[in-house]
Amino acid sequence: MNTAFYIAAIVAVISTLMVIIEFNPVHALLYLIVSLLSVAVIFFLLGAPFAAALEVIVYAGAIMVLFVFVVMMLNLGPQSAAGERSGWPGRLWFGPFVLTAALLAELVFVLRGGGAVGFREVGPQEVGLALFGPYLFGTELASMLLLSGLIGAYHLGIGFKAAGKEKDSL
Amino acid sequence: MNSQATILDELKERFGAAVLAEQPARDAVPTLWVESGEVRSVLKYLKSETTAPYRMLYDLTAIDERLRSHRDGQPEADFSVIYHLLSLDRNADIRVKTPLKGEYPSLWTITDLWSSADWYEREVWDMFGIVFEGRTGLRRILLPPGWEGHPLRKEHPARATEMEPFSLPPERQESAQEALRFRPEEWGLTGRGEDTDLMFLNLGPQHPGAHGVFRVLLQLDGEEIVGAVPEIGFHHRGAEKMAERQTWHTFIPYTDRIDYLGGVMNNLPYVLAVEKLAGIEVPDRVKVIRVMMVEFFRIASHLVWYGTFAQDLGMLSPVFFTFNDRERIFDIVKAVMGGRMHPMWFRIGGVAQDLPQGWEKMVREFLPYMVHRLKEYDRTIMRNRIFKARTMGIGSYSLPEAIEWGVTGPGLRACGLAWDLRKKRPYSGYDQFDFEIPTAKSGDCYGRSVVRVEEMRQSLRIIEQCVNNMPPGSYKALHPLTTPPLKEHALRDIETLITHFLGVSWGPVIPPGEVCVAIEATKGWNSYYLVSDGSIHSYRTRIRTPSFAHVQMIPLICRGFMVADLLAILGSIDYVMADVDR
Amino acid sequence: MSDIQCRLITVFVVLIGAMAASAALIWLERRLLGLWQDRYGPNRVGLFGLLQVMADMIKIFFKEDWIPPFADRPVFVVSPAIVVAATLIPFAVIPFSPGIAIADLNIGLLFFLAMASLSVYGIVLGGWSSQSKYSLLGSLRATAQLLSYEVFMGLSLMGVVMMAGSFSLGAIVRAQRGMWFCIPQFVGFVIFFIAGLAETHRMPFDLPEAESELVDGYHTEYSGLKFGMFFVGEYLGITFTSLMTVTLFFGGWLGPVLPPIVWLLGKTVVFICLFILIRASLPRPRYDQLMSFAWKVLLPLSLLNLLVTAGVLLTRR
Amino acid sequence: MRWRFSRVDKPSRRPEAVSVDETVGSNLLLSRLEDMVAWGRKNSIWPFNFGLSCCYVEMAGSITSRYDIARFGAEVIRGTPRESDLMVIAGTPFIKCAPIILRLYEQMMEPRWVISMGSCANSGGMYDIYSVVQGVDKILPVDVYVPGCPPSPGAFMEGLIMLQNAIAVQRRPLSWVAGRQSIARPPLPSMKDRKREERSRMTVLPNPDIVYPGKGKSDE
Repeated sequence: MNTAFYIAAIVAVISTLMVIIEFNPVHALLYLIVSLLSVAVIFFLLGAPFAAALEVIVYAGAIMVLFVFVVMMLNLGPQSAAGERSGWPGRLWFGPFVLTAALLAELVFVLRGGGAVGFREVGPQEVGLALFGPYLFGTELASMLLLSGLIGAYHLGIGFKAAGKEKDSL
Repeated sequence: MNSQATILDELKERFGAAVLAEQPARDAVPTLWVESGEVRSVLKYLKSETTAPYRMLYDLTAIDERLRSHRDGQPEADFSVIYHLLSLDRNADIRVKTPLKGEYPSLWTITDLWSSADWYEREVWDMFGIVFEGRTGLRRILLPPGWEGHPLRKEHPARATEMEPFSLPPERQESAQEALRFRPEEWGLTGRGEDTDLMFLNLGPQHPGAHGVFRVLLQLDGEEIVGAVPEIGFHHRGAEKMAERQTWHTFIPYTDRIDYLGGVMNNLPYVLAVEKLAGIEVPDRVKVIRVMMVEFFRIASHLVWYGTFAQDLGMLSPVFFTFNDRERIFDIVKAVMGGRMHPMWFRIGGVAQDLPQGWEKMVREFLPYMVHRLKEYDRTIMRNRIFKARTMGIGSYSLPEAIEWGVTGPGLRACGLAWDLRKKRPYSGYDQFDFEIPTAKSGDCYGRSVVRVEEMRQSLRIIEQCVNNMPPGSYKALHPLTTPPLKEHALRDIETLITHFLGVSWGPVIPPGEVCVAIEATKGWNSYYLVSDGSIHSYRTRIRTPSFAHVQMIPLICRGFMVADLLAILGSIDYVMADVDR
Repeated sequence: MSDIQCRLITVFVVLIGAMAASAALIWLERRLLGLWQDRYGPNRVGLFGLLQVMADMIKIFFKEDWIPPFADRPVFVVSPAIVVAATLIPFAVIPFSPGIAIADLNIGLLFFLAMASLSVYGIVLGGWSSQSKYSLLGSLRATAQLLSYEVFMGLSLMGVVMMAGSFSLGAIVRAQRGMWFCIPQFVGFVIFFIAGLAETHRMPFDLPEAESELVDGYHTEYSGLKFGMFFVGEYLGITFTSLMTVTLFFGGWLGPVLPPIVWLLGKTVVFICLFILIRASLPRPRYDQLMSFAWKVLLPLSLLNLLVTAGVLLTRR
Repeated sequence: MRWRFSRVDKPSRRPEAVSVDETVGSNLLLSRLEDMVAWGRKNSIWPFNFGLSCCYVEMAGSITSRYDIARFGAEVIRGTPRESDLMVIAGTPFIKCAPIILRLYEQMMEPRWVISMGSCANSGGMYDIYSVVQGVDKILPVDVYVPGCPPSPGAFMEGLIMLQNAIAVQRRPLSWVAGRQSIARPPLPSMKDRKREERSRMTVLPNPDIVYPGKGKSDE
């Protein structure tokens, strides 16, 4: 199981790296998807199959498809890749580099300590119980947020449609 | 007749000296020569000022008059441009001609009067080199860009074998492909909308849904159509030029191939026109045989439309069923006429041969079968909810729009006007038949479908009456110009033998004159405008086809719909590219 | 060791079986379409035309395989593989009969949904990388269609999950011993089947490749074996969706007398035929009609189904 | 954008014929494989959904129930040239359309075949007119010519079967490394010669004035 974990981890790290350095936006997105999938595998190995499945369904399967969709719509061709390639302001690298280095250090520390990484399988039922038990307040807050998002999206859609209608009538 | 006399008087009174002459035509359509400077105002008067105005620009064409003999009292001209207007209120036509002088004469445009004049003017320029001033986009329509010469001018070669042999070396292929590239700015289109980027989509010339070689360039916002530019001419077979070199008789096979789904339906207006020129009156039996075969082809053509339209909307199976039924019609067609799609069976003054023994049984077996099948199609296609959702309210136009754009046939009747040439101007004995004119109110894809489906039923009714009341008699008229003449007379005396020999080998000599005969063809009104100067060829043949006008209307009716709707609209128009480009 | 061998054999059998089934399905479809369209369909090559698919496969395999110079090469190549992989992998969680499954995961259903949501990439990327407008339009349609119908596919299954109390497909089948879920979960079944049609983008929901509109949609630029993979992927999808329908709503392998595997496959064939019949008979809705049907009809319906199911289950308890 | 849709070996549009006997039996295993590939190609000719005019309607007729070319495995009509094997020039090749026809032919992938259906495509037929190419073989190689104006669906089917038989004996290179690199095509027979005897025996022709019972059902 350890080998599987490390393979997944290496894939995740490399693909994430590729997300950052790939010029073509669609290729970068593809690497991001691979990275998400390998993280899902890690979840699975760590005994959270539910989280793994949700990761694939929600992130890789839905959100990233939308990302690809948008990039496709924007029609970012070779020009944008060339644009990426031409301008490489070195300063921009510094901040993210420091932050990720700190994260890496933390990760190494946690792994060395072998701390809180549990190997007990957490099933859907337990997730459900946790969500609607001790974390009920948080869940409800999140759902309120989603509801407001839904209403907002609905509102935007209506506005767009009405504007379209007006244009037709003119 | 009375109203025709009054409109001529009215025009003469109003425009005085601008009216140059009045020309008697064989088809009794009032024909007026008007000075080229005044044509516009005359047309404007006819369109909007007179009582019961002539709202439809039925046809616009030209004649190269330079080699014509027998011009009998017509004003001097090198070219003449002919405007054929139609008033549905009066049920009357008027033909306005204008004489033009010079090698490449010019004339003021009428696109501001009729939007539908656009393509007709382009065609006249393409074919004759007559320039229309005061308009934009006067470019080749039927011939490829870069073509040299104007084919319908008398000096242009007719045969491909008279021209340089065609070859397609890579550099010519490259330049031809480059010429096909769509440049939106030439058409006044841009790639930017109000707040969106627009996309151009090239649909055709080869596209599974385009029903032939036809190209529509779409300006899309997402999948919504913002603008469309149809491009035709990929199917131009020069039928009108062909008529000038074939004899009157040997042109009949070419008419079959105009609306290639219509078969002998295309022969009918041509032979009717020639018969009118020649003064032939055909026996009743000929009329009824013609009506019967023509109605069979109307059903066959509508069946092809039915199946392919359903297929355009994603239904896989109906096309197999309707083609099956079409094969059954072809069984009858084969038994009677010997051919399938292009029987070329009508003759000047009759038909090629009498009906075979046993034809009645075949027809009588077919009729109830087809009625049953049509009911089945109603259930599977017309009443299908998805089918309705895809066609109702899609691609609709109003009655005034239809008249403005020269829409005829089922497309016109789908707007609620029961205007059918078979009823309004009966030809070939249609007044003797009992049938109804189906109409629809909506003017959308569904309305056009309803009309066509109901027309098939009416056609079956007509065929039934033909079987029940087939008159006895000869299948050819007893007239010296009937081609080929009846054989038994040829063997009787030397005079008839010589006439027969000349009629068969040389072709009949049709007396000079002009005539235009329109019929209610499968897709709309198909008319042949023939100019004879008393020889074995026609001097000028103008084929007015319904699809040309219908296809021109596409940009108007597809705006605001989606790409999928465009295919429904194209299917519901039921055009045939050969009928557009001729 | 023997356990692993056993597993490997199962994997092999399922893999070959799925491929063979989809090949047979191509033949079945053409013959059935022929039957419904008053004609024969392929009947010359081999007995009853059974070798027709072989001929097609050989032809496709040896057809020139070409990548257009304007295409995005790596993505263009990988897309057909994604399609086939994403439709083949979920076969792993299907219980073919008691004890026979490659992996009876306790989140089997979620795994299926995850794989279904990944299969959209093959189509989307294939269309995008072709750099053709028709392909692009096809993949735009595919994205919206598959994404929307995934939502209902998931929601329509939640009733089943509630009734079975498990995401494991084996457990779901076993929970149907008393009554097949197609009766209490009839609404769920209908929604799932419609969503399944849309997910496999079969006629009448074949908008991503609607021939009369978009030529061949997302695979317009593909030829040879790569096109063959799309082609096979579609039939794999049908096989899988039918298998899934049977497993979730029609008691999977359950049935008297005959061995369980026969029951499963027999029921599956019925649904495959239903797929083909629907293809032969219905017209294609327009893109926006399809979407509004999804969000305005199927979404409320599946939520209502969920609510009612939950209510009934709670009162029973 | 100056790319073109053609292979590097474009001159091989019509490569020189190599005798079939010469190549058959050169290597048993290879020839067995070649047999199998030829068999597959023969039985899986997917036509391109391409039509120019009248003939296309008859070609479509050959797909429908009474004729049904699906029986020979030729039913999968593809809308894109890339996935199809056979281009039927069904109709009149126009000068305005010729570059498009050639482009579509170039977009088809090897192995590809062309049937010229109808008189117009064969030779210009009755349209010796300024806008028509006098025979589509002026611009691309044709494998089978089907005469008629338009040919009946039955005639088209006969042409298709002739093409199938020709494909069954054609030998093409399996890959760019293995085996020989040229295409061996047998010469196609002239049906005029082959059917002459049968036709000249036909002395009693059916009377056109009588409808024969059962005639017209499938009398192609």
